Amino acid sequence: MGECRRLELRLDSVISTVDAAELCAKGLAREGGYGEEQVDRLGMAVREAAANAVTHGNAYSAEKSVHFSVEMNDGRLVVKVRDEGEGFDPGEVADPTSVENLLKASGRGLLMMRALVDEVDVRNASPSGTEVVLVLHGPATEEEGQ
Amino acid sequence: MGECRRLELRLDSVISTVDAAELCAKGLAREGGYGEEQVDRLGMAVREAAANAVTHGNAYSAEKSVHFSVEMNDGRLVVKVRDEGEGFDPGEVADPTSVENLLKASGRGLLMMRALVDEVDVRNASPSGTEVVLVLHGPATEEEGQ
Amino acid sequence: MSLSVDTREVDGVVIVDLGGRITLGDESSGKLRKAVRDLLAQGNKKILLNLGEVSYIDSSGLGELVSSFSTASSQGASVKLLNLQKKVQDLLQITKLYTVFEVSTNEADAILSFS
Amino acid sequence: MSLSVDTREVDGVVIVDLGGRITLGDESSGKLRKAVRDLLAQGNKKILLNLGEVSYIDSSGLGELVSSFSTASSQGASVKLLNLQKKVQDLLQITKLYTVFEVSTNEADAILSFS
Ligand SMILES: Nc1ncnc2c1ncn2[C@@H]1O[C@H](COP(=O)(O)OP(=O)(O)O)[C@@H](O)[C@H]1O
Ligand SMILES: Nc1ncnc2c1ncn2[C@@H]1O[C@H](COP(=O)(O)OP(=O)(O)O)[C@@H](O)[C@H]1O
Repeated sequence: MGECRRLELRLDSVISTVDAAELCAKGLAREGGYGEEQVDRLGMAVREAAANAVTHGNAYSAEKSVHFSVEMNDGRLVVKVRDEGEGFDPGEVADPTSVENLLKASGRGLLMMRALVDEVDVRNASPSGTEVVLVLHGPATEEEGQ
Repeated sequence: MGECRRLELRLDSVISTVDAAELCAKGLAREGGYGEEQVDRLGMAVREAAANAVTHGNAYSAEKSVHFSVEMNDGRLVVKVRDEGEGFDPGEVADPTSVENLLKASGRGLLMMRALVDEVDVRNASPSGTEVVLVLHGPATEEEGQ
Repeated sequence: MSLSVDTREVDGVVIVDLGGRITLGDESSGKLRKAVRDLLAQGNKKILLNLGEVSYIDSSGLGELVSSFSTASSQGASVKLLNLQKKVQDLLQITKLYTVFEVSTNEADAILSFS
Repeated sequence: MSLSVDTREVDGVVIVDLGGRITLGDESSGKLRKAVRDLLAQGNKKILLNLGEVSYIDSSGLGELVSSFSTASSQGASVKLLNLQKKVQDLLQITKLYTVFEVSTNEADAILSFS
Protein backbone atom coordinates (compact mmCIF):
# COMPACT_ATOMS: atom_id res chain seq x y z
CA MET A 1 0.00 0.00 0.00
CA GLY A 2 1.99 2.92 1.26
CA GLU A 3 0.94 6.50 1.34
CA CYS A 4 3.36 9.03 -0.04
CA ARG A 5 3.66 12.74 0.40
CA ARG A 6 4.71 15.03 -2.39
CA LEU A 7 7.63 17.18 -1.39
CA GLU A 8 9.10 20.14 -3.24
CA LEU A 9 11.97 22.18 -1.87
CA ARG A 10 14.27 24.96 -2.96
CA LEU A 11 17.60 24.46 -1.25
CA ASP A 12 20.85 26.39 -0.99
CA SER A 13 24.01 25.23 -2.74
CA VAL A 14 25.62 23.82 0.39
CA ILE A 15 26.65 20.40 1.64
CA SER A 16 23.68 20.13 4.01
CA THR A 17 21.46 20.14 0.93
CA VAL A 18 23.01 16.85 -0.10
CA ASP A 19 22.20 15.37 3.29
CA ALA A 20 18.70 16.80 3.30
CA ALA A 21 17.93 15.43 -0.16
CA GLU A 22 19.16 12.00 0.87
CA LEU A 23 17.20 12.00 4.13
CA CYS A 24 13.94 13.27 2.62
CA ALA A 25 14.02 10.83 -0.28
CA LYS A 26 14.77 7.92 2.04
CA GLY A 27 12.06 8.95 4.50
CA LEU A 28 9.38 9.18 1.84
CA ALA A 29 10.48 5.93 0.18
CA ARG A 30 10.26 4.18 3.53
CA GLU A 31 6.76 5.56 4.09
CA GLY A 32 5.88 4.59 0.54
CA GLY A 33 6.46 0.95 1.39
CA TYR A 34 9.89 0.36 -0.14
CA GLY A 35 12.14 -2.10 1.66
CA GLU A 36 15.36 -1.04 3.37
CA GLU A 37 17.60 -2.11 0.52
CA GLN A 38 15.70 -0.06 -2.06
CA VAL A 39 15.55 2.85 0.38
CA ASP A 40 19.31 2.74 0.80
CA ARG A 41 19.97 2.53 -2.91
CA LEU A 42 17.69 5.47 -3.58
CA GLY A 43 19.39 7.45 -0.83
CA MET A 44 22.81 6.88 -2.36
CA ALA A 45 21.63 7.83 -5.86
CA VAL A 46 19.91 10.99 -4.62
CA ARG A 47 23.07 11.91 -2.77
CA GLU A 48 25.10 11.71 -5.97
CA ALA A 49 22.58 13.78 -7.92
CA ALA A 50 22.37 16.43 -5.22
CA ALA A 51 26.15 16.52 -4.80
CA ASN A 52 26.53 17.16 -8.54
CA ALA A 53 23.94 19.94 -8.44
CA VAL A 54 25.68 21.63 -5.51
CA THR A 55 29.30 21.18 -6.61
CA HIS A 56 29.32 21.03 -10.44
CA GLY A 57 26.03 22.69 -11.38
CA ASN A 58 25.76 25.55 -8.93
CA ALA A 59 29.42 25.47 -7.84
CA TYR A 60 28.37 26.39 -4.29
CA SER A 61 27.03 29.75 -5.51
CA ALA A 62 24.97 31.61 -2.92
CA GLU A 63 22.87 33.00 -5.77
CA LYS A 64 21.85 29.60 -7.10
CA SER A 65 19.34 27.11 -5.72
CA VAL A 66 18.91 23.38 -5.95
CA HIS A 67 15.31 22.42 -6.77
CA PHE A 68 14.40 19.11 -5.26
CA SER A 69 11.19 17.11 -5.41
CA VAL A 70 9.97 13.66 -4.51
CA GLU A 71 6.64 12.18 -5.45
CA MET A 72 4.84 8.93 -5.99
CA ASN A 73 3.53 8.76 -9.56
CA ASP A 74 1.61 5.75 -10.90
CA GLY A 75 3.12 3.66 -8.14
CA ARG A 76 6.69 4.76 -8.96
CA LEU A 77 8.77 7.02 -6.79
CA VAL A 78 10.18 9.93 -8.78
CA VAL A 79 12.91 12.22 -7.48
CA LYS A 80 13.97 15.32 -9.38
CA VAL A 81 17.10 17.35 -8.69
CA ARG A 82 17.58 20.50 -10.72
CA ASP A 83 20.40 23.03 -10.58
CA GLU A 84 20.92 26.45 -12.12
CA GLY A 85 24.35 25.75 -13.58
CA GLU A 86 25.74 25.72 -17.09
CA GLY A 87 24.51 22.27 -17.97
CA PHE A 88 26.75 19.56 -19.44
CA ASP A 89 26.67 16.72 -21.92
CA PRO A 90 26.50 13.37 -20.11
CA GLY A 91 27.62 11.70 -23.33
CA GLU A 92 30.99 13.40 -22.93
CA VAL A 93 31.63 12.00 -19.47
CA ALA A 94 34.45 9.47 -19.43
CA ASP A 95 33.74 5.88 -18.41
CA PRO A 96 35.12 5.62 -14.86
CA THR A 97 35.46 1.84 -15.13
CA SER A 98 37.91 1.86 -18.01
CA VAL A 99 41.45 1.09 -16.95
CA GLU A 100 42.88 4.54 -17.60
CA ASN A 101 40.26 6.12 -15.33
CA LEU A 102 40.17 3.63 -12.48
CA LEU A 103 42.60 5.59 -10.33
CA LYS A 104 40.89 8.94 -10.80
CA ALA A 105 39.56 10.45 -7.61
CA SER A 106 36.23 11.44 -9.17
CA GLY A 107 33.83 10.70 -12.01
CA ARG A 108 31.79 7.85 -10.52
CA GLY A 109 28.57 9.62 -9.58
CA LEU A 110 26.53 9.09 -12.75
CA LEU A 111 27.63 5.47 -12.96
CA MET A 112 26.50 4.92 -9.39
CA MET A 113 23.12 6.56 -9.97
CA ARG A 114 22.48 4.35 -13.00
CA ALA A 115 23.43 1.23 -11.09
CA LEU A 116 21.42 2.08 -7.97
CA VAL A 117 17.95 3.04 -9.21
CA ASP A 118 15.67 1.75 -11.95
CA GLU A 119 15.72 4.79 -14.23
CA VAL A 120 17.98 7.81 -14.53
CA ASP A 121 17.39 10.70 -16.89
CA VAL A 122 19.86 13.57 -17.13
CA ARG A 123 18.49 16.47 -19.14
CA ASN A 124 18.99 20.13 -19.79
CA ALA A 125 16.70 22.25 -17.68
CA SER A 126 15.18 25.48 -18.88
CA PRO A 127 16.20 28.24 -18.82
CA SER A 128 19.53 26.74 -17.79
CA GLY A 129 21.06 24.05 -15.66
CA THR A 130 20.63 20.31 -15.38
CA GLU A 131 17.74 18.22 -14.17
CA VAL A 132 18.34 14.67 -13.02
CA VAL A 133 15.31 12.43 -12.68
CA LEU A 134 15.66 9.26 -10.63
CA VAL A 135 12.92 6.64 -10.66
CA LEU A 136 12.34 3.66 -8.40
CA HIS A 137 9.76 1.24 -9.69
CA GLY A 138 6.88 0.25 -7.41
CA PRO A 139 7.76 -1.19 -4.03
CA ALA A 140 7.85 -4.95 -3.88
CA THR A 141 4.50 -6.47 -2.88
CA GLU A 142 3.87 -6.47 0.83
CA GLU A 143 5.23 -9.96 1.44
CA GLU A 144 8.46 -9.30 -0.43
CA GLY A 145 8.78 -5.74 0.81
CA GLN A 146 8.74 -6.48 4.51
CA MET B 1 26.82 4.21 19.49
CA GLY B 2 25.45 6.02 16.51
CA GLU B 3 27.12 8.47 14.25
CA CYS B 4 25.26 11.69 13.58
CA ARG B 5 25.60 14.26 10.89
CA ARG B 6 25.15 17.95 11.53
CA LEU B 7 22.58 19.45 9.21
CA GLU B 8 21.81 23.12 8.69
CA LEU B 9 19.25 24.31 6.15
CA ARG B 10 17.58 27.52 5.10
CA LEU B 11 14.11 26.64 3.87
CA ASP B 12 11.25 28.52 2.24
CA SER B 13 8.06 29.30 4.11
CA VAL B 14 6.01 26.57 2.49
CA ILE B 15 4.31 23.37 3.62
CA SER B 16 7.03 21.14 2.15
CA THR B 17 9.41 22.70 4.66
CA VAL B 18 7.36 21.15 7.44
CA ASP B 19 7.66 17.74 5.80
CA ALA B 20 11.37 18.19 5.13
CA ALA B 21 12.10 19.20 8.71
CA GLU B 22 10.22 16.18 10.00
CA LEU B 23 11.94 13.77 7.60
CA CYS B 24 15.45 15.12 8.18
CA ALA B 25 15.12 15.10 11.96
CA LYS B 26 13.72 11.58 11.95
CA GLY B 27 16.40 10.33 9.57
CA LEU B 28 19.25 11.70 11.66
CA ALA B 29 17.70 10.50 14.91
CA ARG B 30 17.38 7.02 13.45
CA GLU B 31 21.04 7.10 12.37
CA GLY B 32 21.96 8.43 15.79
CA GLY B 33 20.67 5.25 17.38
CA TYR B 34 17.30 6.39 18.73
CA GLY B 35 14.53 3.80 18.74
CA GLU B 36 11.46 4.09 16.53
CA GLU B 37 9.24 5.48 19.28
CA GLN B 38 11.62 8.32 20.09
CA VAL B 39 12.15 8.94 16.39
CA ASP B 40 8.41 9.27 15.89
CA ARG B 41 7.97 11.55 18.85
CA LEU B 42 10.78 13.80 17.66
CA GLY B 43 9.28 13.85 14.16
CA MET B 44 5.92 15.02 15.50
CA ALA B 45 7.48 17.71 17.68
CA VAL B 46 9.65 19.01 14.84
CA ARG B 47 6.59 19.10 12.61
CA GLU B 48 4.76 21.34 15.08
CA ALA B 49 7.74 23.67 15.46
CA ALA B 50 8.24 23.94 11.70
CA ALA B 51 4.51 24.42 11.08
CA ASN B 52 4.50 27.32 13.53
CA ALA B 53 7.53 28.89 11.88
CA VAL B 54 5.94 28.65 8.43
CA THR B 55 2.38 29.63 9.34
CA HIS B 56 2.57 31.94 12.38
CA GLY B 57 6.15 33.19 12.27
CA ASN B 58 6.79 33.77 8.59
CA ALA B 59 3.12 33.68 7.56
CA TYR B 60 4.07 31.95 4.30
CA SER B 61 6.06 35.00 3.21
CA ALA B 62 8.26 34.42 0.16
CA GLU B 63 10.76 36.88 1.64
CA LYS B 64 11.21 34.97 4.87
CA SER B 65 13.15 31.78 5.54
CA VAL B 66 12.93 29.03 8.10
CA HIS B 67 16.35 28.18 9.57
CA PHE B 68 16.55 24.57 10.56
CA SER B 69 19.36 22.59 12.14
CA VAL B 70 19.87 19.19 13.71
CA GLU B 71 22.94 18.06 15.57
CA MET B 72 24.15 15.65 18.17
CA ASN B 73 25.65 17.52 21.11
CA ASP B 74 27.07 15.76 24.17
CA GLY B 75 25.03 12.72 23.27
CA ARG B 76 21.79 14.70 22.98
CA LEU B 77 20.00 15.40 19.74
CA VAL B 78 19.28 19.11 19.35
CA VAL B 79 16.91 20.50 16.73
CA LYS B 80 16.54 24.24 16.17
CA VAL B 81 13.80 25.89 14.15
CA ARG B 82 14.02 29.64 13.70
CA ASP B 83 11.69 31.94 11.80
CA GLU B 84 11.89 35.59 10.79
CA GLY B 85 8.49 36.60 12.14
CA GLU B 86 7.33 39.05 14.80
CA GLY B 87 7.98 36.77 17.73
CA PHE B 88 5.39 36.05 20.43
CA ASP B 89 5.12 35.47 24.15
CA PRO B 90 4.58 31.78 24.87
CA GLY B 91 3.38 32.75 28.35
CA GLU B 92 0.34 34.36 26.73
CA VAL B 93 -0.74 31.23 24.89
CA ALA B 94 -3.98 29.81 26.27
CA ASP B 95 -4.00 26.33 27.80
CA PRO B 96 -5.61 24.14 25.13
CA THR B 97 -6.60 21.53 27.70
CA SER B 98 -8.83 23.80 29.74
CA VAL B 99 -12.52 23.19 29.18
CA GLU B 100 -13.24 26.47 27.42
CA ASN B 101 -10.54 25.74 24.83
CA LEU B 102 -11.07 22.04 24.21
CA LEU B 103 -13.26 22.59 21.16
CA LYS B 104 -10.94 25.10 19.51
CA ALA B 105 -9.54 23.98 16.18
CA SER B 106 -6.01 25.11 16.99
CA GLY B 107 -3.61 25.95 19.81
CA ARG B 108 -2.22 22.47 20.60
CA GLY B 109 1.21 22.66 18.96
CA LEU B 110 3.32 23.89 21.88
CA LEU B 111 1.60 21.49 24.26
CA MET B 112 2.39 18.61 21.92
CA MET B 113 6.04 19.62 21.56
CA ARG B 114 6.47 19.75 25.34
CA ALA B 115 4.87 16.35 25.77
CA LEU B 116 6.79 14.67 22.95
CA VAL B 117 10.44 15.57 23.54
CA ASP B 118 12.64 15.92 26.60
CA GLU B 119 13.26 19.66 26.44
CA VAL B 120 11.60 22.54 24.63
CA ASP B 121 12.84 26.09 24.67
CA VAL B 122 10.94 28.86 22.89
CA ARG B 123 12.93 32.07 22.70
CA ASN B 124 13.15 35.32 20.85
CA ALA B 125 15.64 35.19 18.02
CA SER B 126 17.79 38.11 17.01
CA PRO B 127 17.28 40.32 15.16
CA SER B 128 13.67 39.15 15.09
CA GLY B 129 11.55 36.04 15.07
CA THR B 130 11.29 32.98 17.22
CA GLU B 131 13.68 30.11 17.79
CA VAL B 132 12.37 26.81 19.10
CA VAL B 133 14.94 24.36 20.46
CA LEU B 134 13.88 20.75 20.85
CA VAL B 135 16.11 18.30 22.69
CA LEU B 136 16.01 14.52 22.87
CA HIS B 137 18.21 13.05 25.57
CA GLY B 138 20.68 10.35 24.60
CA PRO B 139 19.36 7.30 22.86
CA ALA B 140 18.55 4.41 25.13
CA THR B 141 21.49 2.03 25.56
CA GLU B 142 21.87 -0.46 22.78
CA GLU B 143 19.83 -3.19 24.44
CA GLU B 144 16.91 -0.91 25.22
CA GLY B 145 17.14 0.99 21.95
CA GLN B 146 16.78 -1.93 19.60
CA MET C 1 -2.01 11.02 -1.75
CA SER C 2 -1.62 11.62 1.94
CA LEU C 3 -5.13 10.74 3.02
CA SER C 4 -7.66 8.34 1.58
CA VAL C 5 -11.32 8.72 2.48
CA ASP C 6 -13.99 6.08 1.81
CA THR C 7 -17.49 5.99 3.18
CA ARG C 8 -19.87 3.11 3.70
CA GLU C 9 -23.09 2.66 5.69
CA VAL C 10 -23.89 0.01 8.30
CA ASP C 11 -27.22 0.02 10.18
CA GLY C 12 -27.81 3.72 9.63
CA VAL C 13 -24.30 4.70 10.69
CA VAL C 14 -21.97 6.19 8.11
CA ILE C 15 -18.48 4.83 8.55
CA VAL C 16 -15.72 6.95 7.09
CA ASP C 17 -12.62 4.82 6.54
CA LEU C 18 -9.58 7.05 6.62
CA GLY C 19 -6.07 6.01 5.65
CA GLY C 20 -2.74 7.79 5.68
CA ARG C 21 -1.86 11.04 7.40
CA ILE C 22 -4.06 13.95 8.49
CA THR C 23 -1.71 16.89 8.55
CA LEU C 24 -1.25 20.55 7.78
CA GLY C 25 -1.72 21.53 4.18
CA ASP C 26 -1.55 19.17 1.24
CA GLU C 27 -5.34 18.95 1.09
CA SER C 28 -5.47 16.04 3.53
CA SER C 29 -7.23 17.93 6.29
CA GLY C 30 -9.45 19.63 3.73
CA LYS C 31 -10.54 16.20 2.51
CA LEU C 32 -11.75 15.12 5.93
CA ARG C 33 -13.60 18.38 6.50
CA LYS C 34 -15.28 18.16 3.12
CA ALA C 35 -16.29 14.54 3.64
CA VAL C 36 -17.94 15.31 6.98
CA ARG C 37 -19.64 18.43 5.62
CA ASP C 38 -21.05 16.48 2.69
CA LEU C 39 -22.36 13.75 4.96
CA LEU C 40 -24.07 16.31 7.20
CA ALA C 41 -25.56 18.06 4.15
CA GLN C 42 -27.03 14.74 3.08
CA GLY C 43 -28.77 14.54 6.44
CA ASN C 44 -26.61 11.90 8.08
CA LYS C 45 -26.66 12.13 11.89
CA LYS C 46 -24.41 9.23 12.87
CA ILE C 47 -20.84 9.46 11.68
CA LEU C 48 -18.08 7.09 12.70
CA LEU C 49 -14.54 8.03 11.68
CA ASN C 50 -12.46 4.87 11.35
CA LEU C 51 -8.86 5.90 11.99
CA GLY C 52 -7.49 2.35 11.93
CA GLU C 53 -5.31 3.08 8.91
CA VAL C 54 -4.35 6.60 9.97
CA SER C 55 -0.69 6.43 10.92
CA TYR C 56 -0.22 10.04 11.86
CA ILE C 57 -2.13 13.16 12.87
CA ASP C 58 -0.54 16.51 13.67
CA SER C 59 -2.07 19.39 15.65
CA SER C 60 -3.66 20.69 12.48
CA GLY C 61 -5.24 17.28 11.84
CA LEU C 62 -6.48 17.15 15.43
CA GLY C 63 -8.03 20.54 14.75
CA GLU C 64 -9.87 19.02 11.80
CA LEU C 65 -11.24 16.23 13.96
CA VAL C 66 -12.41 18.75 16.54
CA SER C 67 -14.01 20.94 13.85
CA SER C 68 -15.85 17.97 12.42
CA PHE C 69 -17.10 17.16 15.90
CA SER C 70 -18.27 20.72 16.60
CA THR C 71 -19.92 21.20 13.22
CA ALA C 72 -21.77 17.93 13.62
CA SER C 73 -22.85 18.72 17.17
CA SER C 74 -24.21 22.07 16.12
CA GLN C 75 -26.41 20.26 13.61
CA GLY C 76 -27.62 17.64 16.06
CA ALA C 77 -25.38 14.96 14.58
CA SER C 78 -22.64 13.00 16.31
CA VAL C 79 -19.10 12.13 15.28
CA LYS C 80 -17.31 9.27 17.03
CA LEU C 81 -13.93 7.65 16.52
CA LEU C 82 -12.97 4.04 15.84
CA ASN C 83 -9.66 2.15 16.02
CA LEU C 84 -6.95 4.60 17.03
CA GLN C 85 -3.32 3.64 16.48
CA LYS C 86 -1.18 4.06 19.57
CA LYS C 87 0.45 7.28 18.36
CA VAL C 88 -2.94 8.89 17.74
CA GLN C 89 -4.27 7.64 21.07
CA ASP C 90 -1.28 9.23 22.82
CA LEU C 91 -2.06 12.56 21.18
CA LEU C 92 -5.66 12.45 22.40
CA GLN C 93 -4.29 11.88 25.90
CA ILE C 94 -1.76 14.69 25.67
CA THR C 95 -4.35 17.13 24.39
CA LYS C 96 -7.15 15.83 26.66
CA LEU C 97 -9.30 15.37 23.56
CA TYR C 98 -10.24 11.93 24.85
CA THR C 99 -12.67 13.85 27.06
CA VAL C 100 -14.37 15.17 23.90
CA PHE C 101 -14.47 12.12 21.65
CA GLU C 102 -16.16 8.83 22.19
CA VAL C 103 -13.68 6.22 21.00
CA SER C 104 -14.31 2.54 20.24
CA THR C 105 -11.97 -0.28 19.45
CA ASN C 106 -14.65 -2.44 17.87
CA GLU C 107 -16.84 -1.55 14.92
CA ALA C 108 -19.92 -3.47 16.07
CA ASP C 109 -19.83 -1.84 19.52
CA ALA C 110 -19.32 1.56 17.95
CA ILE C 111 -22.38 1.09 15.73
CA LEU C 112 -24.51 -0.02 18.67
CA SER C 113 -23.41 3.01 20.68
CA PHE C 114 -25.23 5.32 18.27
CA SER C 115 -28.68 3.80 18.93
CA MET D 1 31.01 13.36 13.97
CA SER D 2 30.50 11.54 10.73
CA LEU D 3 33.71 9.59 10.66
CA SER D 4 35.89 8.25 13.44
CA VAL D 5 39.49 7.32 12.73
CA ASP D 6 41.69 5.27 15.10
CA THR D 7 45.03 3.69 14.31
CA ARG D 8 46.81 0.76 15.89
CA GLU D 9 49.75 -1.40 14.83
CA VAL D 10 49.89 -5.18 14.55
CA ASP D 11 53.04 -6.99 13.31
CA GLY D 12 54.31 -3.95 11.43
CA VAL D 13 50.97 -3.26 9.76
CA VAL D 14 49.11 -0.08 10.66
CA ILE D 15 45.41 -0.77 10.96
CA VAL D 16 43.18 2.26 10.58
CA ASP D 17 39.80 1.56 12.16
CA LEU D 18 37.21 3.75 10.49
CA GLY D 19 33.64 4.21 11.67
CA GLY D 20 30.68 6.14 10.32
CA ARG D 21 30.29 7.63 6.89
CA ILE D 22 32.89 8.74 4.34
CA THR D 23 31.10 11.34 2.30
CA LEU D 24 31.33 14.67 0.53
CA GLY D 25 32.21 17.60 2.74
CA ASP D 26 31.86 17.71 6.51
CA GLU D 27 35.54 16.95 6.94
CA SER D 28 34.97 13.18 6.91
CA SER D 29 36.87 12.55 3.71
CA GLY D 30 39.53 15.05 4.75
CA LYS D 31 40.06 13.05 7.92
CA LEU D 32 40.83 9.86 6.05
CA ARG D 33 43.19 11.62 3.67
CA LYS D 34 45.03 13.29 6.52
CA ALA D 35 45.33 10.04 8.48
CA VAL D 36 46.87 8.22 5.52
CA ARG D 37 49.17 11.13 4.69
CA ASP D 38 50.42 11.26 8.28
CA LEU D 39 51.07 7.52 8.32
CA LEU D 40 53.05 7.73 5.09
CA ALA D 41 55.02 10.69 6.41
CA GLN D 42 55.95 8.61 9.44
CA GLY D 43 57.38 6.03 7.06
CA ASN D 44 54.67 3.39 7.34
CA LYS D 45 54.52 1.16 4.27
CA LYS D 46 51.72 -1.25 5.20
CA ILE D 47 48.35 0.33 5.76
CA LEU D 48 45.14 -1.60 6.30
CA LEU D 49 41.91 0.38 6.28
CA ASN D 50 39.33 -1.40 8.40
CA LEU D 51 35.93 -0.39 7.03
CA GLY D 52 33.96 -2.78 9.23
CA GLU D 53 32.15 0.08 10.97
CA VAL D 54 31.77 2.23 7.87
CA SER D 55 28.08 2.15 7.00
CA TYR D 56 28.21 4.35 3.99
CA ILE D 57 30.58 5.72 1.35
CA ASP D 58 29.54 8.02 -1.49
CA SER D 59 31.42 8.67 -4.74
CA SER D 60 33.43 11.36 -3.03
CA GLY D 61 34.42 8.92 -0.28
CA LEU D 62 35.37 6.33 -2.90
CA GLY D 63 37.56 9.03 -4.42
CA GLU D 64 39.29 9.43 -1.07
CA LEU D 65 39.98 5.71 -0.87
CA VAL D 66 41.41 5.77 -4.39
CA SER D 67 43.57 8.83 -3.61
CA SER D 68 44.93 7.17 -0.50
CA PHE D 69 45.77 4.13 -2.58
CA SER D 70 47.51 6.15 -5.32
CA THR D 71 49.44 8.36 -2.93
CA ALA D 72 50.64 5.31 -1.03
CA SER D 73 51.62 3.45 -4.22
CA SER D 74 53.62 6.41 -5.45
CA GLN D 75 55.60 6.24 -2.20
CA GLY D 76 56.15 2.51 -2.37
CA ALA D 77 53.57 1.82 0.32
CA SER D 78 50.44 -0.27 0.07
CA VAL D 79 46.86 0.37 1.21
CA LYS D 80 44.49 -2.55 1.54
CA LEU D 81 40.91 -2.84 2.75
CA LEU D 82 39.38 -4.95 5.50
CA ASN D 83 35.79 -5.90 6.36
CA LEU D 84 33.50 -4.21 3.87
CA GLN D 85 29.81 -3.93 4.65
CA LYS D 86 27.55 -5.19 1.88
CA LYS D 87 26.63 -1.71 0.66
CA VAL D 88 30.28 -0.72 0.34
CA GLN D 89 31.14 -4.01 -1.34
CA ASP D 90 28.37 -3.38 -3.89
CA LEU D 91 29.85 0.03 -4.68
CA LEU D 92 33.27 -1.48 -5.33
CA GLN D 93 31.58 -3.88 -7.76
CA ILE D 94 29.63 -1.14 -9.53
CA THR D 95 32.69 1.04 -9.92
CA LYS D 96 35.06 -1.88 -10.67
CA LEU D 97 37.29 -0.66 -7.86
CA TYR D 98 37.51 -4.23 -6.62
CA THR D 99 40.10 -4.62 -9.38
CA VAL D 100 42.20 -1.95 -7.66
CA PHE D 101 41.89 -2.82 -4.00
CA GLU D 102 42.93 -5.94 -2.23
CA VAL D 103 40.11 -6.71 0.19
CA SER D 104 40.13 -9.12 3.14
CA THR D 105 37.38 -10.32 5.39
CA ASN D 106 39.71 -11.43 8.15
CA GLU D 107 42.25 -9.30 9.99
CA ALA D 108 44.84 -12.02 10.50
CA ASP D 109 44.81 -12.96 6.82
CA ALA D 110 45.03 -9.31 5.84
CA ILE D 111 48.09 -8.80 8.04
CA LEU D 112 49.78 -11.89 6.61
CA SER D 113 49.11 -10.69 3.07
CA PHE D 114 51.47 -7.77 3.60
CA SER D 115 54.53 -9.96 4.24
N1 LIG E 1 24.73 18.95 -12.50
C1 LIG E 1 25.85 19.05 -13.23
N2 LIG E 1 26.20 20.22 -13.81
C2 LIG E 1 27.34 20.33 -14.54
N3 LIG E 1 28.19 19.32 -14.77
C3 LIG E 1 27.90 18.12 -14.22
C4 LIG E 1 26.74 17.92 -13.43
N4 LIG E 1 26.70 16.63 -13.04
C5 LIG E 1 27.81 16.06 -13.55
N5 LIG E 1 28.54 16.94 -14.27
C6 LIG E 1 29.80 16.67 -14.99
O1 LIG E 1 29.91 15.29 -15.19
C7 LIG E 1 31.10 14.79 -14.58
C8 LIG E 1 30.88 13.41 -14.02
O2 LIG E 1 29.97 13.46 -12.95
P1 LIG E 1 29.88 12.27 -11.94
O3 LIG E 1 29.81 11.00 -12.72
O4 LIG E 1 28.74 12.53 -11.03
O5 LIG E 1 31.25 12.25 -11.14
P2 LIG E 1 31.94 13.38 -10.21
O6 LIG E 1 30.84 14.21 -9.67
O7 LIG E 1 32.66 12.60 -9.18
O8 LIG E 1 32.88 14.13 -11.11
C9 LIG E 1 31.47 15.82 -13.54
O9 LIG E 1 32.84 15.83 -13.25
C10 LIG E 1 31.02 17.10 -14.20
O10 LIG E 1 31.98 17.55 -15.12
N1 LIG F 1 6.84 30.85 15.59
C1 LIG F 1 5.79 31.59 16.02
N2 LIG F 1 5.71 32.90 15.69
C2 LIG F 1 4.68 33.64 16.11
N3 LIG F 1 3.66 33.15 16.87
C3 LIG F 1 3.68 31.86 17.22
C4 LIG F 1 4.75 31.02 16.82
N4 LIG F 1 4.52 29.79 17.34
C5 LIG F 1 3.37 29.87 18.01
N5 LIG F 1 2.84 31.12 17.96
C6 LIG F 1 1.61 31.62 18.62
O1 LIG F 1 1.25 30.71 19.65
C7 LIG F 1 -0.04 30.16 19.41
C8 LIG F 1 -0.09 28.72 19.86
O2 LIG F 1 0.74 27.93 19.05
P1 LIG F 1 0.55 26.38 19.04
O3 LIG F 1 0.41 25.91 20.45
O4 LIG F 1 1.63 25.79 18.26
O5 LIG F 1 -0.86 26.10 18.36
P2 LIG F 1 -1.39 26.48 16.88
O6 LIG F 1 -0.21 26.58 16.00
O7 LIG F 1 -2.30 25.37 16.52
O8 LIG F 1 -2.13 27.77 17.03
C9 LIG F 1 -0.27 30.35 17.92
O9 LIG F 1 -1.64 30.43 17.61
C10 LIG F 1 0.45 31.66 17.66
O10 LIG F 1 -0.36 32.74 18.00
